[in-house]
Amino acid sequence: MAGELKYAEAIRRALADELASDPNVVVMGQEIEALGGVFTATQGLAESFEGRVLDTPLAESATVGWAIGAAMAGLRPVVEIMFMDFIATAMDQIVNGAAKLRYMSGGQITVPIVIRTPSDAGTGHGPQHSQHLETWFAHVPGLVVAMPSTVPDAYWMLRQSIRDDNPVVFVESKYLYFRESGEIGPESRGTAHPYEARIVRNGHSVTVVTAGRMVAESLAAAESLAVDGIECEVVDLRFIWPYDRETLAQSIERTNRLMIVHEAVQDFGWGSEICSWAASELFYSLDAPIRRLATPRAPIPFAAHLESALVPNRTIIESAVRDLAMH
Amino acid sequence: MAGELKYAEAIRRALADELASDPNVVVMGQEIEALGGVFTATQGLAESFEGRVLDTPLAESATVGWAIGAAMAGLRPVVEIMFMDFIATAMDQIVNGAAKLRYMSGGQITVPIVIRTPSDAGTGHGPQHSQHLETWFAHVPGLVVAMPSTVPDAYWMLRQSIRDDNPVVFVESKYLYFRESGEIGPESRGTAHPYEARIVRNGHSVTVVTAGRMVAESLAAAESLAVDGIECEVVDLRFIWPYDRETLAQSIERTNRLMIVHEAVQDFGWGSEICSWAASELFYSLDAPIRRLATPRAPIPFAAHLESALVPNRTIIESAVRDLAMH
Amino acid sequence: MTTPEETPSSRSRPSALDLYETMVRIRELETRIESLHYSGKMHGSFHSSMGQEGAAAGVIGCLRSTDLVTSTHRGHGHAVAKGMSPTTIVAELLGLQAGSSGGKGGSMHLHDIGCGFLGENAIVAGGVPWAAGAAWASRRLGKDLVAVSFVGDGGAAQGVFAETLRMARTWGTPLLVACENNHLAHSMPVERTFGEPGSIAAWAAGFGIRAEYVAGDDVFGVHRIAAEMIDEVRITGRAAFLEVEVWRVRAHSLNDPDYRYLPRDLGKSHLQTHDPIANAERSPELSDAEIAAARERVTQEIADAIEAAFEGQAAAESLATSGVYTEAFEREAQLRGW
Amino acid sequence: MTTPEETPSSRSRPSALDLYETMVRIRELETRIESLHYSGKMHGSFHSSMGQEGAAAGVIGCLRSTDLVTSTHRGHGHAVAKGMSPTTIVAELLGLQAGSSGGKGGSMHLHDIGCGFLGENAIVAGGVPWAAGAAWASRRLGKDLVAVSFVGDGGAAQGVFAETLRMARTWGTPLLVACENNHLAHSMPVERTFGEPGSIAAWAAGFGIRAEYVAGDDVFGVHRIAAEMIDEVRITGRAAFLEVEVWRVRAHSLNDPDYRYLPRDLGKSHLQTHDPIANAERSPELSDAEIAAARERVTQEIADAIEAAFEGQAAAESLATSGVYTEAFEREAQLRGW
Ligand SMILES: Cc1ncc(C[n+]2csc(CCOP(=O)(O)OP(=O)(O)O)c2C)c(N)n1
Ligand SMILES: Cc1ncc(C[n+]2csc(CCOP(=O)(O)OP(=O)(O)O)c2C)c(N)n1
Ligand SMILES: [Mg+2]
Ligand SMILES: [Mg+2]
Repeated sequence: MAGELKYAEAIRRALADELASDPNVVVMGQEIEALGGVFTATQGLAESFEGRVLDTPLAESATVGWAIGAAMAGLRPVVEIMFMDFIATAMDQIVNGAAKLRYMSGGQITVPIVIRTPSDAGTGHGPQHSQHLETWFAHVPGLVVAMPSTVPDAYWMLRQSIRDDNPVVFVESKYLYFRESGEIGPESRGTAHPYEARIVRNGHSVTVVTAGRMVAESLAAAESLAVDGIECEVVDLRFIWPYDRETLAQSIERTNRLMIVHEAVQDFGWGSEICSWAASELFYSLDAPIRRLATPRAPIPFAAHLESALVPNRTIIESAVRDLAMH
Repeated sequence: MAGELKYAEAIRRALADELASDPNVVVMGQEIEALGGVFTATQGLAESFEGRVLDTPLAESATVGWAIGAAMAGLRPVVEIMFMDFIATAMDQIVNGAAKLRYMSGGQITVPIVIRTPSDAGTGHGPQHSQHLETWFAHVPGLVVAMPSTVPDAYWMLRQSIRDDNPVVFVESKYLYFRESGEIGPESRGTAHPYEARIVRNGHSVTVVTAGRMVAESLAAAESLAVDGIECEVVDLRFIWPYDRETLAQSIERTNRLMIVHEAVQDFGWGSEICSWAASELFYSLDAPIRRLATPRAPIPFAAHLESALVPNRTIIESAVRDLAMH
Repeated sequence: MTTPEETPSSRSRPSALDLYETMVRIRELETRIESLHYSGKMHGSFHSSMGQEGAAAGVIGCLRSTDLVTSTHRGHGHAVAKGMSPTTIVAELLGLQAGSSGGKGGSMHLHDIGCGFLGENAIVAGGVPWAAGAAWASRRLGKDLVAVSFVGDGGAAQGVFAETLRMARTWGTPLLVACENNHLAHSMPVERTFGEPGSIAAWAAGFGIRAEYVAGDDVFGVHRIAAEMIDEVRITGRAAFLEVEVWRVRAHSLNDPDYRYLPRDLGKSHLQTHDPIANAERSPELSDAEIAAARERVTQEIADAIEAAFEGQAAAESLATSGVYTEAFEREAQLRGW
Repeated sequence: MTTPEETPSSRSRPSALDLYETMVRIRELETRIESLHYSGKMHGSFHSSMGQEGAAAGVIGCLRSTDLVTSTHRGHGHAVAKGMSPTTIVAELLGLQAGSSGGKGGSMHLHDIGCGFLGENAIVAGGVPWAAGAAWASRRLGKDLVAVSFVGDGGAAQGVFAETLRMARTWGTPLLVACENNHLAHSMPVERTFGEPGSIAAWAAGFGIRAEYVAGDDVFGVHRIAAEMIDEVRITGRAAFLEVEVWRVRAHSLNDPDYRYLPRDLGKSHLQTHDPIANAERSPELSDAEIAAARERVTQEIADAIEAAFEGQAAAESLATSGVYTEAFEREAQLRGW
């Protein structure tokens, strides 16, 4: 599988390869069949896999419910929710249906569905097209929450999620779709278990835990800091839940300093779970207060300069890490 | 305002008094008019306030949207969502509508609505009738999240919420509706600001931060612990957001130990926000790791004994606080 | 159905007695469950379908055992008609390990995949897209089956319900929606939301699917039209809608003070005029001897079932946190402290 | 409308020229906005209503200034027709402080409470219950107003849309739903979801409200039926539904590669056959002189508006986090570090 792909192409390749290898995989969503996806993630797939990549009406709630039923009957549906913000219209089916059916049925039912949905600010679509809502789902028993940051992860994590018998909310980065590229490479899946975090940069000064497109921002910040001798260890969480405590603990025990960076709103965001876990489990390993860096308590505005003022970026991360390292 | 009321009666009284004092208040929801509310919270109100306490069809999403429109036009609608679990069907209107309209319109629109909804396990209704989902809303910019634990708070906080020009998600305790009673008393509203937390028991050993029906459980645990000389300071948060950092900080600086107790699922629950805030802001005041005690990562089962095995109670709190105090 | 007679290309053909017996089985079971509640032996919510048995027996009576059903919060009758064991149901309502969900689901969460009962749902109308999707998927997987989704008149107001019919029109799916119009969504009269009986079907027809109305106090009538429609759904693979008018005898649930919004004796009077069981007994289709024998059989069967259920053990408390994810996942989670 | 003529008990009565001028104003503004995008002077999403101006002008043309309107993601035309200033709109699209939302909303979030434009909504169909609730509340507050909610054919599939019509039937509200059926929900042909033009209205009639169809390439025809229906809505306080068939000329949005699902020249050919502006110009209602004068007036007006907009300042970055809650609340929040 040679050659560079964009992040969006990696998603498409993963869908294609799962469609090819498992006849029970179907893909459902708006504008995915005739158009090929507003972010091209399904382009060409409807032609290659006839009748298995299907446009739905504007009905997110019924679409997810339909996928749940299809999963009960033996398919492995992948649903695309066009922008993560719209997932609010399907919350009931995801949370009261998909997430709970196994438990409510005493194990009789499994719901192997994947809900793919792009998040991120950065496209000038305004407050209802830019939210990071993964924390909601991480809070819900029964769901797995994936958030890939690279081309190989977009590909391999999506394949893994489609093969997962648990319902997975798969949060893609629309910021990275056409910016991030790379080779898929061989499956670099965790040596220990499928939900491993990955240390993407080694360092001894501060552990920076992040995911999605904030990984690249954090890495860029780390490079600048290295000039001044501050060496960040950057951990790409990959899965918001389950999150890989072993990898985190090992890193934090080495650096004794923890910074969490995400694009979701900081208040009650997933960083607070990581922070709380570390604060109670690694209390004696910490030399400084844990810091969170995330989007402040506001919707994402339309104007580009206002948006940039809210969402974390390499410069802000750099200065926050510098403060923490000096602490 | 003499005489003891039940918690459910306090809610009803607050609605009645707001309906009486402000002709723009209307109450909308299922089974609230002809039946008077499945938990009696609106009993008799339709008769006393003709045409202002209104049954809706089974359409939570349109109901909330309708209330938003009514608020834009000058009313102060109070919506009842019968069980908090059902709020999942109205997430879009709450999150993409009510919460964002002020921001999206550049301040032209305010949405003074209250969404009242009962939470808690304990009634044997099973996994889709028992969830605590307040953390979702605390994560959303634009919303206020209230969660009263006593009769006076049920009354005064609801009145305050109806007068609040921000949209408020008002989480009631169905466990307490007919168990908790007390006098409404005079408005004991915060001396500093309307969203104050309240220290409901003084102590020097451990600060226990909690809300809703877990306040009573925590107080009961505190009484047992006092026998052994462990004195808990119990803080009733009252508002999940905004949460009162001053009161919390003062308490934690006195006790140097923090335990957070809630019924919502622990993972990514609101306790993690409180914990994170304290871990970073009060790092040097803490003598022991912060502990969270909450419901483990599972839906609420139907069977009473299974349910009791999941949801925190006085016994479990007691032993967890004991551990922490000894730490 | 006791032993549905099936041929590959046709529906099962229950006898009049089969239909009758199913109704009696539902009535007997729910009546006994009610008593268990009153005597304090059961807890939690309970929504009786008394008076509505004609819909469950009539519609499900024309299904094959491989066909699928989704249900509502008021679904014991649907479960029983689809072949779910009363013992398993009662055990579930008692919160026992032998219950269909090991006590985790309770009255509004009966599921029995083995007999094609995909389950109840305590979210009104939430199960409708499940049935649509399951039927659609099964068709793709080469199975000749249909699904029936029950929903109430109240549920027909829910957004997901309209969305599902829209999607069914767009995609096609061998689904029959059986809408039990019992005149009330809890306390909301259907006249306020839809209008006279039949108006739900009239509205559903606007989705471009076949939609019919039938009176549910005549199980044979229900069965006739349902059988015809299900045959058509099976052959065409297209969705259809059947409004079954039924009469709610009990309060909405055991907790419901229905005297606040209904005349006190309305339920009783419904039993006088619209009881599908009494009506069947008055019909020429059944002899007195058959009726008596069936009643005796069923009474004994349910008594035995309840006795058997009471012999079960409570689920271990440790199970409360398990069964949320797949087993392999939970082993890993335990190991790694997730 | 330039200066709507109003009497307390009747609707405004725009002249044919008024209606025409509104359409031209919309066309001119959107065409200029498009160019600003192409020349890199604007960013973000943009959904042109080119070809659909007959619906906006015809329907909103019969409203009073105090009447209310909610709109969709494709709402510039509705905003302009309701009287929103093009300068404010362009400033908003440029992300400037003088924009209607100070740059926080952008193209899919135009609001102008002052002229009764409650706003667009980027959640398809999400604004329909707002209009219903606002109209209902206003009626209770003694105001004689009506609300119009625009929605697309795609939006009519959304659950909240059906829920709102159900609730409108149950509660009553002086609402006209104006459904712009432009044959497509992005790439999904309306034939797959509803059927032939008129079928959305047929379905809506099933809610027990008056529902009509009209061709939207004739602004005078739209205006005639809309005026009649809005009068009726105002008098009865009951909801109604108007399906306006229109023809989408541009791609769904500026980002949309519509050649993947449509013939390349379809948009252009729609302009040939179904352009409401060209049709109005061909009608006997307008003289060539009137047309020329109006075109000149509007071209200048929009040019001036855009120039004025470009003079504005960017909103201060510090404003990004403010305006989420009320001012008093935010002062407290700042003080207390919430
Ligand atoms: C989404 C949702 N909203 C509200 C409820 C509460 N509720 C349960 S049953 C019911 C009435 C349902 O009426 P209908 O669909 O006619 O069924 P019936 O009870 O008459 O059988 C209501 C409001 C719920 N379970 N789910
Ligand atoms: C709830 C929701 N789902 C999906 C979208 C993405 N989306 C925006 S416009 C559109 C098509 C809408 O079609 P229609 O209602 O006919 O309006 P039109 O674009 O044709 O004017 C879609 C799918 C959205 N904005 N909101
Ligand atoms: Mg009913
Ligand atoms: Mg359209």
